[in-house]
Amino acid sequence: MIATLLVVLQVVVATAITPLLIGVMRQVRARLEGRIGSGVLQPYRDVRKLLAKEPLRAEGSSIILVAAPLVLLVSSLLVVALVPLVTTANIPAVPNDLFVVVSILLIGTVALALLGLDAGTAFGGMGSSRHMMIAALVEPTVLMSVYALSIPVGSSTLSKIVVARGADVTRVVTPAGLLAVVALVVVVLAETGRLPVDNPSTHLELTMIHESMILESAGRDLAWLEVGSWLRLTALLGLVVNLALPWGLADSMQPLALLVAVVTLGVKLLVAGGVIAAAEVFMAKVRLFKVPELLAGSFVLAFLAVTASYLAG
Amino acid sequence: MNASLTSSIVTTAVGVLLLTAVLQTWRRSTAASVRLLVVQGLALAGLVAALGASRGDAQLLLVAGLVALVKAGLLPWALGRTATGRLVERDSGVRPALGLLGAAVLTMFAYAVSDPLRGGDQSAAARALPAGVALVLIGFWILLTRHSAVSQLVGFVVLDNGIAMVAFLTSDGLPLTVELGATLDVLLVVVILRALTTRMRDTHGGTSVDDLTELRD
Amino acid sequence: MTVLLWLPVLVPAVLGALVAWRHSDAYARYVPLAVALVILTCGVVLVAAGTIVTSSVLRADAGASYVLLCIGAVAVVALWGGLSSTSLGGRGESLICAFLAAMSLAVLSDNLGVMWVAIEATTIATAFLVGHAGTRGATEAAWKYVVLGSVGVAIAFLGVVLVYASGRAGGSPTLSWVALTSGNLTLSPHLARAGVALAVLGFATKAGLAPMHSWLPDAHSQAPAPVSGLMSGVLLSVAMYAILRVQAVGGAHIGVGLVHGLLIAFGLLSLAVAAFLTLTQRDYKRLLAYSSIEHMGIIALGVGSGTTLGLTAALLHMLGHGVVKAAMFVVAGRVLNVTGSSRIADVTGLLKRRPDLGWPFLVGSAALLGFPPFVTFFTEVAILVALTQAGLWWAAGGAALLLLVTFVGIARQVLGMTVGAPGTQDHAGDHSLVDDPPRWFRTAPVAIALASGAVVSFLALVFVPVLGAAAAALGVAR
Amino acid sequence: MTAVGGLVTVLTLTALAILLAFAAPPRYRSVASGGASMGIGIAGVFTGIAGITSVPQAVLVVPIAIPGGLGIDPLLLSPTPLGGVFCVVVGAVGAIAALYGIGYAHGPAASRTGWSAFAVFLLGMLIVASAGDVVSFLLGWETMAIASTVLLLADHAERPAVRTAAVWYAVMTHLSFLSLATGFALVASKAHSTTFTQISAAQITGPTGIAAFLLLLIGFATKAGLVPLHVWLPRAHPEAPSHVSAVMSAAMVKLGVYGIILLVGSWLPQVARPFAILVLALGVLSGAYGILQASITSDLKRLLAYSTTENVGLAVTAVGVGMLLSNAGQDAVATIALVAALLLVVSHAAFKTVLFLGAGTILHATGERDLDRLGGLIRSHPVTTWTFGIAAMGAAALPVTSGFAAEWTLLQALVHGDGRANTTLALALPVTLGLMALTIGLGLLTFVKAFGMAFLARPRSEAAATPAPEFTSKPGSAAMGVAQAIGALSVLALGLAVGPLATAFSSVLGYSGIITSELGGLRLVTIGVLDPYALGLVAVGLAVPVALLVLVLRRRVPRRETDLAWGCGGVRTSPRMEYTATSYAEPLVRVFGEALRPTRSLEVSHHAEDHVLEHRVAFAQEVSDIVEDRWYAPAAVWLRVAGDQARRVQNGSIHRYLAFSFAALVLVLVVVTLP
Repeated sequence: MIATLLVVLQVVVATAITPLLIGVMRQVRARLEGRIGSGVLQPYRDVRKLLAKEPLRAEGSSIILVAAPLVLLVSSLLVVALVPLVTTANIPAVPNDLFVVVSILLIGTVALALLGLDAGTAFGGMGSSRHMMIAALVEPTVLMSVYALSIPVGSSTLSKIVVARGADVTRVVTPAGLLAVVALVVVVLAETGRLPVDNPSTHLELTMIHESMILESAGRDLAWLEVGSWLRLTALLGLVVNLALPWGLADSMQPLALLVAVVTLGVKLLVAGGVIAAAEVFMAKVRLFKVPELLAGSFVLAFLAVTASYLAG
Repeated sequence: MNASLTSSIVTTAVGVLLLTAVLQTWRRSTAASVRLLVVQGLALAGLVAALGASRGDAQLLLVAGLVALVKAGLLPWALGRTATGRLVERDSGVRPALGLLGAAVLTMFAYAVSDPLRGGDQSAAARALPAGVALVLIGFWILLTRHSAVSQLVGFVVLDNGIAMVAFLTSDGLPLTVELGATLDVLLVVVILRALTTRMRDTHGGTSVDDLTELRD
Repeated sequence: MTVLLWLPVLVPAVLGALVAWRHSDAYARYVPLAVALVILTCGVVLVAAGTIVTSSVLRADAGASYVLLCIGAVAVVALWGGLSSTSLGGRGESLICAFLAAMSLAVLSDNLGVMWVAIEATTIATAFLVGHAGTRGATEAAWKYVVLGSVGVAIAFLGVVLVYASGRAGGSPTLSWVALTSGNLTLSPHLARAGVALAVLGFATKAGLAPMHSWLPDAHSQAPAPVSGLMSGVLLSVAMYAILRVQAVGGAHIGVGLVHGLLIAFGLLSLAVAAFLTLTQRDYKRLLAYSSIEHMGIIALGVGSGTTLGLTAALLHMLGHGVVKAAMFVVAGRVLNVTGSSRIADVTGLLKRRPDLGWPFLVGSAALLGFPPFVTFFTEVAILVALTQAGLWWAAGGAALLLLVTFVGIARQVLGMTVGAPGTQDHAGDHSLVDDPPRWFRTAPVAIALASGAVVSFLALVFVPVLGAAAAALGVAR
Repeated sequence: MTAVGGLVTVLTLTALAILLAFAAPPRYRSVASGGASMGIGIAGVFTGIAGITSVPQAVLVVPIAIPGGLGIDPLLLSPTPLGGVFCVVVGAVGAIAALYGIGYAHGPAASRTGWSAFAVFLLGMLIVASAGDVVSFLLGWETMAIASTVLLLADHAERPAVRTAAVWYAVMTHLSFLSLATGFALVASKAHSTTFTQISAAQITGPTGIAAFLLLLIGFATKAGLVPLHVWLPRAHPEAPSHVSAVMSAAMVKLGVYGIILLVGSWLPQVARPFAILVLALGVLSGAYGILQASITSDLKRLLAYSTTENVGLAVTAVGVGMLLSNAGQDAVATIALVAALLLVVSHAAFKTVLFLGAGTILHATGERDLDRLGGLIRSHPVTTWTFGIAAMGAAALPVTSGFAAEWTLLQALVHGDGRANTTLALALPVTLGLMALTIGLGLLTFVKAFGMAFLARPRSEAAATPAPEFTSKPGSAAMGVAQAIGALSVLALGLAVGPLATAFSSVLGYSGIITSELGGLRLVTIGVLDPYALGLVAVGLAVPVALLVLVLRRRVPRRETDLAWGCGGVRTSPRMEYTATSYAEPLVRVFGEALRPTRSLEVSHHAEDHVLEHRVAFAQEVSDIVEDRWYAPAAVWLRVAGDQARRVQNGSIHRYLAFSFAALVLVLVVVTLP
């Protein structure tokens, strides 16, 4: 029961903090690029605006147009519920196993890809194709990083990994652990459509990946899509920061611990988001067919992490 | 009949048989080959008769008569008979020198392989055994190298003579029923082949077995 | 009982002579079938009796009875099936009778010499049957058949002579198989060795084993369908039976290593020849002929393994292959009648065009390729096991590889002929005879043959004792 | 029902099905004979269950004409627990496919031959799964081979492509049979018996064992469609009638896996130990290669065929992982890997059946199986869309389908294998995981493509725009939809029932480290828990507020229809501008160009007036199977050349023939002279 409440809290907090994270990232970027920016609260206003607009339905599109955004949103919420962000507690029977988390992320990925195909436009299909290719190529790195992280702990359950890392600092700074986290960072960038894999703020259809799949969506459909995607970023970024700095998570209902946990999460997330945004300023999107090289590189890092864990451990 | 006479008759007959066989690999005229067959048949009959006389075996003498009748009479007659009455054709086989060389090699081979078969038996008959094997091989060689149907038949008869020779030399011939059956079979085979030769002339316009290459893969 | 020994020899001989005399008679066509039924009946009764019957030079033990049964069964299929499609003009029928008589004699004789005479007589009887069509091809085939067959069998005769001569060492030369295998005789080992080897080589010619197989594709493809069926279905097996008899003589005196070595070599070579010549085969009757070479190779491997399992399976394979192959030649003959061509390329879409021919052809091919439930499947597996039992794993492996190549060839050609769209029109319709027998009468023999090829596999109650006894009679006493 | 009773029922129903195929009037033939075939499948399921649960095993002995005691024993049918699992798979797939076939079969597939062969096909597979000895195993093997060849030829036998496919299939099948027969011959002669119990008891080792192991592995790998022996699959599956493809892919191919499990687990365990890496490599490579080919093909059924290679590859991967772990003494995890193998088998059977049936419906409706010419079927074919969608989720291993549960279990086995003490494991496990992850990722793409291209967007051809209706007035037409629905439900049910399923499989394998967790999920002791129900509950819990929000918004802001999609402005794009399956896979062809070796041609023709302006650009790209091109095509050429050369043996010259005999004579004379 307590665990359930903790998880509910985690979902609420993460959902609430997510637009802020996006706002901060945009604002950091704007400032670094010499723009004033629209303020860190703009994403909240965007969502409110979208929810009030009437959704459109293009000719040739199907139920997918309505369903896919919802599936993405729910899958993202589910991921947020499973990943240890605020708390390391989890609902007893529900495994926050990393393989399960990855699979649930993939549901969202598939929903987006199908959405891209639904209207039968050239751009949608293109985005969907690129999106799935990247998803397919990211998969080995994801699972390999999970593998590397699970070896020292003997489990692929996320909360166990985080707790174990928090309990013993030497586990965090092992070469294997570092390699795995770096690989995971690349994965997160690719999965969430950040530079250098995808440019979330592009307006040129031919370079789009994520954006071109949601071209047909409007109103609340678009809102679900935006929030769903943001939540993915929160969950994955939160996971990475908690793996890298596995401290401050709550495992009980003590108000103080909870407060600490929420604040710690907020700080860690916003800082990490700011760093990413700052880095993006100095980065250009790589060519689509350079992406596999990037992913191959991160795969090699993860692979080395695994062998290092075995051979050094 | 004393042993030395038998022995010399046997040796002579074997010599004649082998000689005729070798000559047949040399001569290209089919008619000549058939005439040599008569000589060969007579020599075989003589051999049987000598063996029969030395053993005092009446049945063997009877067989000698049968051999003379079939091998020196019926078979050459059947071979020599043609639609026009006389056989005039020259076989284009391998060159005579090669044919002779083959026969020589085969004779040596026959001696080499037949030696263990004698099993230490030193009688004239046993010593002549390799000649029989040689005759079989030379008969086969004629079959292999000749291109006219009748020449092939000649080769077959030589081969058969060789087998008969081995039979008589090693065991004084087979039981009479078997001997009769075998002789009849050979005679029938030759007759059939002769008839086929005639048909071949109708269908293929000649009797060269080289023309028989339509059935192939 | 002794009458059962004489019936299969004398009935065909007498009836054959009668037909030769009164060949214009309308009933002449049915005489060979009647003869075949007589042989089959005798075979069945002898097998059922299960005792050794002897009379003069004739002798039937379990092995001989079994092969006689095979002759009868295959002859019934081939001749019944051939009734409707082919007329042999009286003389042919009498020759077939002579052929059957010779085969029965070869199987039932106790004397190696008589057996040899009978086998040579089969060549004589079939020579004109092969050349029956009188065409260029038929003449050519007959010539090659007689020359190669006679020369081969002559070599066997040399072998028989040497075996006989080898008995002189023991003082009493004999050709009686019973005496030769009794173990009471002493044979001169060198002569016996040469004799047995040459006899095997000679009879292997008649059995269609490579490298002496060359006459077979020509003869089988040119002969009228029922004759091809008979030759392929049983004549080859009868020659194999002769090899088994010679093997037993060898086994009693000089060991069986030589014979088995030869059989393994011939068997593998036969499989190789069949495999590579079916690959690009263009004539379906020749295809069937090569398949016969393949199956004789399999049987030779079974016997050559030297195990009881191999021998038993080989005997069963003789029956299964014989019956199916006879049916296949009958069907092929009808296909030839319908299409007017024996070229594979000229026959297409048989299943659509003539399902009554296409289906038997397809099913029969499956049987020949060793698919269950046909008995060939069980025997092929058993022979592979037998080969490995004997330590001849390399032969088993080689055989399997060659069987695969054969499969490629046969499957491709047969599928090309049967499935798919019919390409060309029928040549001239079915050359049915004037007194066309009813439809069931035409299809029955093929159907019965194919069905029995499958059913035999599971008739354990009947065949287990029969095969056991036959293998014991033909096997080498140890 | 006891196993023997089940087998007898199966035999009786097979006879009945054949009888009905011939006796029933053509209009009701499919209903009658297909119904009987369905009965065969159901009886097979019961036989399998009896085999899994009954102790001691029931035995049905069928005597054959070859005397016993010489090395060949009578036929012995006795489903073991493991065989029972496969009986159930075969039976269930067969029953569903038969049900579908009642509505689907048309033309030659609905002929007397078609339905008889279908029944015999099921019989053959059930014989294999319940065989207790070598000969009946081979008997079943060949029965299913010939029946499936007939079925393959049933549809469109006029098309040369079908005949080519049939020849490929028949030859590869026969290769499988002959290597099995030879391998079995080796072990049977060593064990002096053909029964599996005797063979296991003989504990064969040594060179014979190794030879037999490799031969049997080749035989099973061929049937299982593992690379590089998979070439028949992408040819045969597309050409067969769809309900037959379903059975071939979902059931028959699995029997290859069955054989491999028996081979390494029961028949030749000692010999198999050093070959664990080989088995693993076969599995992993098949998985990756299969899905790569599947991801780039645009032929729906070919895609499904290659995906079969992938899934079987994963199952064999699991077996290989199990072998490696058991070699390292980590038996608990090893058993989990083997349980994963069985889960993969069962789940693939479920979703691949539905996928092939769905492909059949598409083919039936549009006459097309080229994804480049399909699209928009979600509107006319809702049942097919949703069932195909669920099955595609299974194929993509998304929660909470059966495919997900199975792959999760395998992944757990992989990451819980301890590579610290064992260099082989330390290297093999990560490589396996990496390639498997790539396989999973590409699988996702493949099935998004398949589903998206077939059912979503606008039709890409006239045929797809005017499909035949999903249900017609033909007798049994609804059977198609029902069969697909049952299949799709089973994909979900197997995913939810993973706990009991895995428990049953582990007891089949004689292991007790797996238990069903509180809610019916899967608990791997000391490893982890997968509880689909709990996961589902959380998802529902999260979905409820979202749903409420949507309901509120729907009332306040209605949806507006528009007839324009975005194409750089509101342009009315033609279906020709849509992305196709080929273009969807284009990035992959580029990324994996090294492995796929596509052949490209680009022709540019210029305007007559101006050399700079392009008049027409023609681009063609073809990706063929490089295994086929590199290995099989040369072999085929070699065989043809060999056949042509061999003709010279039989060139018609009697002198040559006589020379053969003469040479044999001379050789024999030499041999007899030698002492």
